[in-house]
This record gives sequence, structure tokens and C-alpha cells, in this order.
Amino acid sequence: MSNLFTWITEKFRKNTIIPIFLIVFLVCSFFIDKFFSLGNFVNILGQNAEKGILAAGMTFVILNGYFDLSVGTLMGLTSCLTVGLTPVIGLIPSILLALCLGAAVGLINGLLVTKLKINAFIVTLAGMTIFRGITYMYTQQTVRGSSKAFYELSRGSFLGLPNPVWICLAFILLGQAVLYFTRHGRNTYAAGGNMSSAQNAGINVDRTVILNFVICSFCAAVAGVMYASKFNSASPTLGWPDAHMLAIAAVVLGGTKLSGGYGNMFYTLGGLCTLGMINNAMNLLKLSSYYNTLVMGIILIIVLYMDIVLREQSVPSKRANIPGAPKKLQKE
Amino acid sequence: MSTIRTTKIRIAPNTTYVIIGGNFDLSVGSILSFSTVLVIQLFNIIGPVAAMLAVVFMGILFGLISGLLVGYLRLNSMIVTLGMMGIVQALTYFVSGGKNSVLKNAETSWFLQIGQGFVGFIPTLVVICLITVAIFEIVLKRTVFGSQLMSVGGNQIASRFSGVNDRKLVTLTFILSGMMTAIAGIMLASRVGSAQNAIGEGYEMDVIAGVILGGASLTGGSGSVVKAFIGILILRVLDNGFVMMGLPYSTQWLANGLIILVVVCVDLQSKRAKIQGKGGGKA
Amino acid sequence: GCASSTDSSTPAPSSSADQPASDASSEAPADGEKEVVRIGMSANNIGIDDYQTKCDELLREYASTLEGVELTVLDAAGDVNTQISQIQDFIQQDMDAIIVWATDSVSVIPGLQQAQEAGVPIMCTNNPIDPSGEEYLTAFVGPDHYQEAVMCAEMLADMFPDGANVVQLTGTPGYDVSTWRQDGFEASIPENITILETQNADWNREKAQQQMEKLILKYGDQIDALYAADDNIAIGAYNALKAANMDIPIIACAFIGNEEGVKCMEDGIIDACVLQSPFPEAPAVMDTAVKIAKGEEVEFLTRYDLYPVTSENVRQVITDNGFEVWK
Amino acid sequence: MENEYILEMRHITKSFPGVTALDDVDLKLRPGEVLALCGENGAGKSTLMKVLAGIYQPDSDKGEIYYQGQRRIFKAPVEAKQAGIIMVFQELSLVMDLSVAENIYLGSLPLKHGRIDWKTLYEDARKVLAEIKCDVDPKTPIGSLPIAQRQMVEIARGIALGAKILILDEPTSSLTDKEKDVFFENIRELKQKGTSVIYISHKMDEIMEISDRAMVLRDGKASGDFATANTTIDEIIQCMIGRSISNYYIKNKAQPGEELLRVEGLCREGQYEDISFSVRRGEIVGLYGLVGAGRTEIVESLFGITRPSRGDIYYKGKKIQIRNSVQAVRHKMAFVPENRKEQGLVLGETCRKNISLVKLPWIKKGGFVDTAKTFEIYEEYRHKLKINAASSEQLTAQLSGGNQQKIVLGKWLAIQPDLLILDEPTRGIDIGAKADIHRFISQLAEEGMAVILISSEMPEIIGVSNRLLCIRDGRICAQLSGEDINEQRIINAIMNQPEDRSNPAAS
Ligand SMILES: Nc1ncnc2c1ncn2[C@@H]1O[C@H](COP(=O)(O)OP(=O)(O)OP(=O)(O)O)[C@@H](O)[C@H]1O
Ligand SMILES: Nc1ncnc2c1ncn2[C@@H]1O[C@H](COP(=O)(O)OP(=O)(O)OP(=O)(O)O)[C@@H](O)[C@H]1O
Ligand SMILES: [Mg+2]
Ligand SMILES: [Mg+2]
Repeated sequence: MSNLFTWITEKFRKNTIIPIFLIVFLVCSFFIDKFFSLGNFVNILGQNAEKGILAAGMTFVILNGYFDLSVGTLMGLTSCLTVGLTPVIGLIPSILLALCLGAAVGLINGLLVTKLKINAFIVTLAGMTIFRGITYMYTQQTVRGSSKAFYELSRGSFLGLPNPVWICLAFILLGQAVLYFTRHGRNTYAAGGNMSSAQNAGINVDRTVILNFVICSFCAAVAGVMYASKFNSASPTLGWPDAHMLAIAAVVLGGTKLSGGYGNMFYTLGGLCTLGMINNAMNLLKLSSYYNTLVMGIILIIVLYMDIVLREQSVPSKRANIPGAPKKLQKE
Repeated sequence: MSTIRTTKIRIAPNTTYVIIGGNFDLSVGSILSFSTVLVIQLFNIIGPVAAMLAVVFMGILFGLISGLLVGYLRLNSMIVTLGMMGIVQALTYFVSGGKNSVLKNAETSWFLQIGQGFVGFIPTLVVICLITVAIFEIVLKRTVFGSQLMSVGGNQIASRFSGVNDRKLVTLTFILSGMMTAIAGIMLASRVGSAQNAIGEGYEMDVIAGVILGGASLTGGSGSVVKAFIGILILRVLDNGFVMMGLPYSTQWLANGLIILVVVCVDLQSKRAKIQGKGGGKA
Repeated sequence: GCASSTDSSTPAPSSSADQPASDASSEAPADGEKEVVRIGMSANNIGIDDYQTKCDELLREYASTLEGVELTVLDAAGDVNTQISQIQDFIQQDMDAIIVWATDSVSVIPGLQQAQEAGVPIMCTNNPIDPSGEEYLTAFVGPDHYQEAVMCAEMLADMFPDGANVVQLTGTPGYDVSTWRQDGFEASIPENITILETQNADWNREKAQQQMEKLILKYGDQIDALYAADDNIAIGAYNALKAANMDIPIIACAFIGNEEGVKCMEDGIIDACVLQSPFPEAPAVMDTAVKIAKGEEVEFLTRYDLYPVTSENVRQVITDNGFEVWK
Repeated sequence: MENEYILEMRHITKSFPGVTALDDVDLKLRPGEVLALCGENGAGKSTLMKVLAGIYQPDSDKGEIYYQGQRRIFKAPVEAKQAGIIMVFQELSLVMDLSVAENIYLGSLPLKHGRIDWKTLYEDARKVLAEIKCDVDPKTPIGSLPIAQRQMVEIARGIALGAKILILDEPTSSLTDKEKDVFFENIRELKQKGTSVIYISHKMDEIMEISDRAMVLRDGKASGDFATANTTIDEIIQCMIGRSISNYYIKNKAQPGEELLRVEGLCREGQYEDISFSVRRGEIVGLYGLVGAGRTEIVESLFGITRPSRGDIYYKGKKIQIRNSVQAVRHKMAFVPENRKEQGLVLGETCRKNISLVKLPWIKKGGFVDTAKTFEIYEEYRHKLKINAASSEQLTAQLSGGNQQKIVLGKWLAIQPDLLILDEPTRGIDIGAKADIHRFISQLAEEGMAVILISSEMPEIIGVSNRLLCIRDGRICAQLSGEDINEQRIINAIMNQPEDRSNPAAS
């Protein structure tokens, strides 16, 4: 029994997002009318499924020590292409095309970062404007969807949960499996934690980085396709201006180190659900719109602070407070 | 000349400082909007001098809050300032009631001369901007504060072990950032004569891009205000060039992204030719 | 090259503006049950410009004067996804009716459909919905942005019977209103008027000023007139024109009748535009919403009147129609 | 003929901007041989090994590597690794957030059915750790281990991977004698199995103990090759630095002056307790203890890095509180930390800027840095400490380990401190430089500076300190002075053997 207890506290200490999530959940349940209901939870999940996929991809890149600012506009581009090309080449081919495009973009990002050694921030920032440009060259207006079946896909549900939620969960689980069970996953942690040691240990760091960018962009493409299905249309403004920041925020809020090497997919899920809950709560609270950003901003900071407090309690007392982050500042 | 008048260039020096200290300040865009709106609202009530003082004070206050959270509580600067961005945005709406703010009876005020006047044939804004860049660069490269800031960005822990007050320095960079952004907001108000609530939206990313283009390291420890200035100028000149060529905006975005990549690439190659084998950092 | 094939430029059926909204000020008749009518509204982007903010303000004000009506306004901050989430949350809260100021005329449709399927009547305001989504709507109340642009083109043609070169500054690309105001204008100008160049100003004054500076540098005196997508852009561009000592007519597509705008018009900064006042909106929208919440019959389409105005008649038009010069 | 050697490196030349690190070096290695590689700091030892391990490539085609009789070019670490050449790096190269086991098998995690076989991984790791008698749970993250255990993990990594050639670059710099003995056992075992070992160290006794042959590098050139059995330490040192060192440890003879620092009942929960001692001017006080005993924590509190929860500090006769390192520096305290890369240096900055960093507040002219002064400081200490750098503008990241340490020392000496705290100051420093530093410390003490020295090297601590505090589990367990400072007494104190506790704590 005490074993179980220590196990639980141990887990809680490491995953600060769990207690944070629970606190937010309990507060919302007690104080907000209509929050605690199955329908509402399904709502929250459904509203965040696409963001979840975006964040799942971002987790890989962040674990690797980078971030990808181009996912938002890439998502817009793939979304527009999927919808726009469906009447021309058919639904399945256009989805495949969008997904391939996502992967190809990731490949290019990765190659630029590893082979040409251009700063990832610059590469993906450039990507952000480039994809936006291409999207608008392709269409300047919202494109209407033409496939009923495709639309119905995202409206359907299975065991009470909307299909997009299942897809999102599948991605998260799959992502966690890749992180935990494959060499690529472990190499990602190693490269993110200490790039030169990873290199010296014979890990093909470049390949790891490239693959992670591919995963991230691919996920963005998937999210784009899913939005296309959800909206039964695609707008060139999708993902602009801050989809990438929201994804990064979910990942970092979950507890994954922004500098890489520490974190996992469940943290991301926790961060995502926490953010989703807060958003939902604000809708239910009927706050005047001015308060939205205010409350969100304050909550972000409080959550971050709680994270630090919980983390500090969790470090074993002996020799723990030596400020010795590997190479960056202690940003966690 | 008009290129140098962009607001982005005026918030580049302080953004460079924050980045050199190893942090990000994503709240500059919203602080810019806020101060532009506030200075106009207050101008109409308490006159230019008091309004300007109050706005600068608010800028410092915002910077102080982010700075304390990042410097002393060691929260992640990216998320803290993302939060600050939301908070300041909301405050902007409270101040303006969500509507545009317009300068009243300002036609003859010297206040407008800041943004619209000339010193000789050079716009006042350009003069102010060049002076700021020069001061920030000299402070960075020549003073104790600057040297210590560079070392904090390079290795915060080693700096702390060397008798450098790293927390204070980091906090200071944010305070400076808030203050300079507020000043930029005042100048913007004077130039445009009115303010929308979202006037500075998205500026932070453009400025960071310029600073990085100017060769600053994203992880801190290196960078230069003058080069950041040039970085942003490059972006602006490109922008102007595209319009001159009559490119539609979509093509502009595309070309903009591509050219940034090319510029960085060429820059890197030439640097690499000079120093080989310097341990390649990440991010 | 743009490959999109959306050529139907007036999304909502273009029936004439036949129902002046102000006479719809009927009291709620169903006194029988003391039930409170709960209405949720998902706005587009409050606080981003004067018009939306004023609409929001007027709407709340008007709603508070109505007996037994509870209005909840949420803001989607320009994001369809957020908007659909808000619609879902309204459904979850069993609202009696939902008002949507659509962030996107097409992508919001699944949200409308969900409301209809959940049995919650839903209506749209201001930003029209793509015809394919009208089956889910109970009503639409709003101005015709395309028509505004058409009217601007006509005024421009009157100003320059012998032709002219104009430059165009649009809003944020990709947003419906921006598109309609551009398309309506481009489709309606006579042949002897050429558009030298079109640039986006993102509804942002500083951006407008910068874009205009560049255009002046490029074309100089060739520019005979400016067509701006709204008064913000017009004012920003005016700063650039003034600095270059150029005095050309500025035509702003929408003009919302606030104090700053009126002053700009009277000072000759903006020469002509189409008045789209927020005042008719609040009663028209709220009354319709209350009716559909109670299950009463309503007119499907309500348009407000649009008034072309110039420097000379601006105050006149505003007072004649019973609006205020606000702020 | 060819088969006698498993490895031959010929005509290896490698230069960095401004330095020729290796100049036409040859190296031969037999199977099952332990080759010691000696040389001053910056002689090029690590560089030579990095060339072998595929991290650097030789400059020209003249440089050749013959491995198992074949000419090989290792373009990347992974190729060398696959060929069986494993390197344990001088700078610990561990991934802090990963577990011990994963760090050991980094880059060669076991797979089963295409996925990581965690069970086998932990079991294997446990076995390897047991082999080197390192008592850590393979699941703990490396980052939470003290530096000595991290080094043991590094060694475990070398052993675990079944190398044909194992390169150990200063593997024992933070180990205690006991751990070192176990480690040498392991090397002998590997030797039995036919593994060749290249062993880099600055500790001469270790070299004499473990190696079959010693090769000396000097200024990037091979300058000598000795069969260890037939040579003496002095001969090797002579070859290394061109002179012999008569006296490694110079005891400071100064009469202790007034009391500079007194600590009473200092306490910080979970780290150390009830620490009381005093330091006088002209005195070198050693702190000895096993790694993890809490020595670093104590001095960090003295320097304001962490705050003690209880206790008083008297400095120059006054009671003071030190809230941060800025105040400590104002009091003219100096602190050379144990981890030079994380705590000592801004690696991306130049030597000059690093060495003048602490001094900055003293050399400003109205807020501006007096640049000329920074050059002076650099020159002064380059000269005094014999720092071997290409120029004042070389990045400290590019310096050899020993020279990095000298920069850290230099930046503190530059403020002419009253109290100098040294935490493992000679780790990774060559024997010549070490003697220099010891001489320097003694000289400073004689000039009236008070010194606190932490070291895990018994000979050093015995040789240098005037008074010695033994720390065990965060408490002072014995205080020795004068003739009492000898190995037996120290070990007794540390190992908790009955000890005459006549003077357990100071004052
Ligand atoms: N990446 C680099 N860039 C520039 N110079 C370098 C680099 N690496 C090493 N050097 C220089 O090459 C020389 C040899 O360095 P190396 O690290 O091989 O010395 P070492 O013999 O291992 O010294 P130590 O005993 O201090 O570890 C030194 O002068 C050093 O400054
Ligand atoms: N972490 C590692 N552990 C062991 N071997 C590795 C590792 N990383 C790379 N390698 C070796 O390098 C080769 C290519 O590396 P890679 O990371 O692609 O391995 P992999 O087997 O393809 O892993 P995964 O299937 O998980 O992506 C592999 O065949 C493997 O032998
Ligand atoms: Mg070395
Ligand atoms: Mg220690």
C-alpha cells in the first residue's frame, strides 16, 4: 500500500502536469456550471483533436532541441490543397499528396538545419512565410469542400468519441511508442540532451533531426487534412498567426524541456488537455471577450510557476540544487 | 530613409538585449499596441509630457514583471511573455474600450514632431533611431553591463559563479525591453496620430527574425545591435523591393522567406570559410 | 496565378435591401411563461476595430433593455476553429438561440450544421454565409459588403469620368470582407479606370502608411486616386500622402460613422465612402434572435441600408437616418 | 611484421586555426597492450585520440591509419565505433536526462522484435556496473549523480561495448583511490582478453602502475616512447616538459596571520550540518572527504551560491551575510568551482573576456570597460600561469582542458582575493602545471592570502595543506594539522574508524 503510494507520489513529482491538470479540472468542476458532464468532455476532446496532432509532432522536434514555427501555415497549405485538389484528382490522391507534401517539407527543413547548418528558427520562420505565400498563390479565398464522405468522416464517432479524437489519440500513443521503444526515439532524447555526446556515441544525429522534422511536418499535414474534413472547406488563413505557438505552449506546459532531451508524449497530452479545459471553462463562464486573453495569460504564468514549485519539491535534496544545466540556461 | 522609420527597427535594440541574455520577449508586440493606445488616450486627458511619462512607466512595469518572473523565478521566458502578451492585450482593450484611439487637438503640438518632423532633411525618427542603436551597441560592447550580459547569455551559471548578478541582468533586459517598446509606441502614436488595438500584432516575430538574421545566437551569448539593425533593414529593403517590382503579396511572402534563407546561407558560408571547426551549436 | 474557382462573388442571395431594420422594434409578446430566453453569440473579433466593438456594445446595451433576455457574447478572435468550439459550447449549455458573426463564410458551416442538428436555432449576422450553408440558418441579418464596393466603384467613376489610375489597399488577405470589397470594386470599375497596383494593408494603419509610401515612391504623380478597404487604411495612407504633399481623392469602402471618421471626411482626408453604421444592427439582430429563440417566424434575410456619402453630405446623411456620430 | 600491431597511425597532422595541434605524429599499438599517452596540457593527446575515433580527420592524405592491417579512414565516430574503437572522453559526454543504462549503451541499445528491449538493457547495465563495483541503479538519470559516479558510468560504457581498442581520456580525474583500484582491475581483465587500451592521464603513478608503454607528446610532436618497466617517472616528466620537477608539493612556510574567516554552526538541510572552522591569513586549509561528502556544498554556501539555513559567518572580524556571489566578490573572495565547463567558463567567449570577467567592476572607467586593462590582465596571467592559447581572442571552448582550468584560476587571481576557495583545482592539469599551481598557491598564502582547498587527491591535499578538515556525510569528522596530516590518520577519520576525537571541530 505504501509502495503504491510512493509510486504514485513519485509519478506525480516527475509529471507535474498531472497534478496541475487535476487541480484545474477540480476547480472547473466545482465552480463552473455545466462543466462536469460527459457531453462537455467529449466537446473538449473534439475541439482539441487537431491541435493534439500538431502538438504531437512538435513534441518530437522540441525533444530534439529545436522548434518548428512553420507548422501553422503548412497546415493551412495542406488543408487548402486537400480541398482544392479533390475535384481535380479525387479525394484519396489529394489527401496523399498533402501528406507527402508535409513529409517533403519536413525533409527540406531537416536538410537545411543539418546539412547547411542554418538556424532552425530561421529555417522554419522562413518556411512560415513561404507556405503562407504559396497558400495564397493557390487560393485567396476559402475553398469549399466537395466530398460529402470526407466531411462525414470527421463528424462520425466511435464509442461515443468523435473520430478525430481517436485519430489524435492514435497519434499520441504511436508517438509515445516511437519515443519509448525505437532507437529513433531514444536517439532523439540523446541528441536533444547533448548533441555532441550523441554524435560521439555513434548516433546519426543528422538523420535523427531530419526524421523529427519530417514527423513534425507530417503531423502538421495530417492536422491540415483533418481541419479540411472538419470544416468541409479550407481557408488560407488557417493556422495563421499563432497555431505554432499554441502547439509549442501545449508541449512546454506539459513539462517537456524547451531545450530538448526531456519530456514525453503524455506530458504533451496533459498540457493540451489543460489548455483545452481552460478555454472551454472560459467559454462556459461567459466571460466578456476582453477577459479571455487576460485570464489565459495569467493562467499560463501560474501553471508555469506551479510546475517549477512542484519540480523543486521533487528533486532529491542532496546535491540537487547545484545549478548545473548541461549547456543552456536552466529553462525548464 | 523611409526604411529606417519602421517601428520594428526601434524595438530591435532591446530585443537584441533580451536574446543575448538567452531569452525571448514575445510581449513586445502587445506592449507596443498598449503604449500607442495609452499615450493617445492620456494625451487627450493630461497632455503630452505626463502621458509620455506614464506610458514609459507602464512599459517599465510590464518589463519588470516579465523580468522578475524570468530572472528570479526562472520561468521559461517564452511562455511567460506569451502570457504577458495576453494580459497586455486585454489591458489595451480595457484602456481603449476596444475602439480606435485618436489624438485630439494635436495639430499644432510638438508631440507630432517626434514622428513627423525633420532634423535638417532627416526625419526626426531616423535620427532618434540611429542614436538609440548607437547607444545600445556601445553599451553592449563597451560597458561592464554589456560584457556581463554577454557572459550571462553565454553561460548563466558560470557567470553566477563569477560574481555576476545574472538574475538582475536578465531582469534588466526585460525592463529595458518594456521601456524601449513603450517609447517606440509613443513614436508610433506621434507618427500615425491614432492607434488601433492590434497595431503591433505580430511584430515580435519579425523583430526576432531580424535580430537572428543579424547573427545573434538564439541561445544567447552573442549578437550585435548594429547587425540586428542591418538584419531588419534587409528585411525592410526586400519588402520595399517587392512592392517596387509590383509583386502581389503572396509572391512577396514566398520570396521573402526564400531570400532570408539565401542570405543566412551565404552569410554562414562566408563565416565558415573564416573559422572552421568551431563546435557547431544547435538551435 | 490563383487556381481557385470561387467566382460567385455575392454569396448571400442579392435581393434588394428591403427591410429597414429600425422598424422592427417590437416588444416580446409571449408574456405567458416567465422563461428567460438565453441567447449566445459568437463574435468575429471584438476589439480589433471600432465597428465590431461598437456593434458589441450596442448589442449588449439593447439586450439589457429587453425583458427576459440573457445574452452571452464570446469572441472567436478571428479563428473559425474557436468559433466552432464556441458554438459547441453554446449547444452544450442549451442556449435557446445562437448568433454567429462568422469568421469565415464557408468553414463555419459545420458549426451551423451541428447547431441545427442539436435543435438550436442559429442565425448569422454581418458576415454572410456561403449559400451551401444557408439550409442550416434560420436567419441572416447584415450589410452587403460586395455591394458597398460596387457603390464605391460607381462613386469613383463619377469622380473621374475621363478615366484614372488608382491604387488599391486591401485588408488582410484571405478574410471574406477583404475579398468582397476587392472583388466588388474590381468587377465594377469602368474600363477607363486602371488599377495600378493592389497591396494588402491588413486593416493596419502603420502598414497602410508604409505600403502607401512605397506606392508613392514607385508611381509618384501617376496615382490619381486611392481605393482603401476601410477608413483605417485610408487614414494610414493619408499620412503617407500628406508627407509626400500629394492631394488625391481617397475613397474608403466602408465608413462607420464614428467621430474620427466624420472628422476625416469633413477635413477632406477621405473624399467618398459608403456609410455602414452599426446602429441599425443591434435591434435588427437582437429582435430576430429573440424571435427565433421563441420559435416565431422570421424573415430569412434582413439587409441594412447602405448610404454613399461625401464630405459635403456626411453629417446630413447620418442625422437624417437617426444615427449618432459616436465615440 | 604488419601483424604485430593492431593499430598504426602514421604522419598524423592536425591543425586548428592558429594552432598546430598535431605535427606528424606516429603511434603504434599492439593487441593487449596498455599504452599510456602523456604530455602537457595542450600537447595534443585528446586531439590525436579524436582523430583515431573518427571525430576529427587528419589534415592531409599523408596521415594514415592502419587498423588490423588495413588502411582505414574513419569519417564519423560511428565508423570507428563499429570497427571496435571506443573512446571515453575527457569531457564527460553524458546525456543528463537519460538513465544510467541508456547512457552506457547510447548508440547501441539492444533491440528485440524491432523495439528497444528495456529488460535486457537494464540487466546488462546492472552487470557492467557490478563489474566495476559501481553501486548505482541503472534507471537513475545521470544528471542526479555526482560527478565521480558519472565518470564511473563513462568507464562502464567503454567496458560494456566490447572494444578492440579502448581509449580512456583522463578517466580517473574525479575518482577516489578505491574506485581507481577497481577500475584498474577491470583494465587488467580487458588486457587479458586481448583488448588494447590507450590511457591518457596526468597522474604519473597511475601510468607507472597500469601501462606497458608510455608515449610522450610535446607541442604536438611525438617526443618519446618508453617501456614503462624500464623507466622512471622523472624520465618521462623530463621528456614531457623539458625539465625535471624536484619537488611536487611545496608546503607553505608562512606563519599564519590574523583570522580571516570563521564559520560557526553552518547548516543546510540535507547537505551539511554543524560546520564550524576558521581560516587565517597565510594558511591553506584543506577539505578532504569522499566524493559526495558535502565539501562543495559547504564552500558554495560560503560564496553565496546557496544559502545556509543556519549558522554564522565572520569575515575579517565582522559578522556578514552573503546573499549572492556578487557580494562574495566584493568581499574579495574567490571561488574556483569544480566543474569548469558548466560553472567556470563561458565557453563561447574569448580567453581574454573570460579571464577579465570577474575583474570587470574594478577596471571600469565610468561604466565603460577599460579594454587595454583586459589585455594586460590576460597577458599577466598567461605569463604567470603559462597558459597555452593561440591568442587572447581564442575561444575558451577550443583550449585544452588544463588550459581551461588555468583560465578559471587566472580570472580569480586577477582580483587579488583575500580568500581563495579552490574546488579540485588541479583536475586534469598536467604535472608541470600542477606543480606550478601548487607553488603559486603557496606563494599566495605566503603573501597573506587565506586558502581553502578541496581535493580528492590524497597526495595533493597532504602535500599542500597546513590544516586539514575531514568531512564525512556533511559533518566535520576530524581536524588535523602539522605532522598529523598523513594518509593513515585521514583514512581513519574518513572511514569512521576509531579515532582520537580530541579536537573534533575548530574553535
Ligand atoms: N576545436 C578546436 N579548435 C581550435 N583549437 C583546438 C581545438 N581543439 C583543440 N585545440 C587546440 O589543440 C591543442 C591540443 O589540444 P588537446 O585537447 O589535444 O590537448 P591535450 O593534450 O588533450 O591537453 P589536456 O591534457 O589539457 O587535455 C591545444 O592547443 C588546443 O588549444
Ligand atoms: N541508438 C542506437 N543504438 C544502437 N544502434 C544504433 C543506434 N543508433 C544508430 N544505430 C546503428 O546505426 C544504424 C542506423 O541507425 P538508426 O538510428 O536508423 O537505427 P534503426 O535500427 O533504423 O532504428 P529505428 O528503427 O528505431 O529508426 C542502425 O542499423 C544501428 O545499427
Ligand atoms: Mg585532453
Ligand atoms: Mg565536489
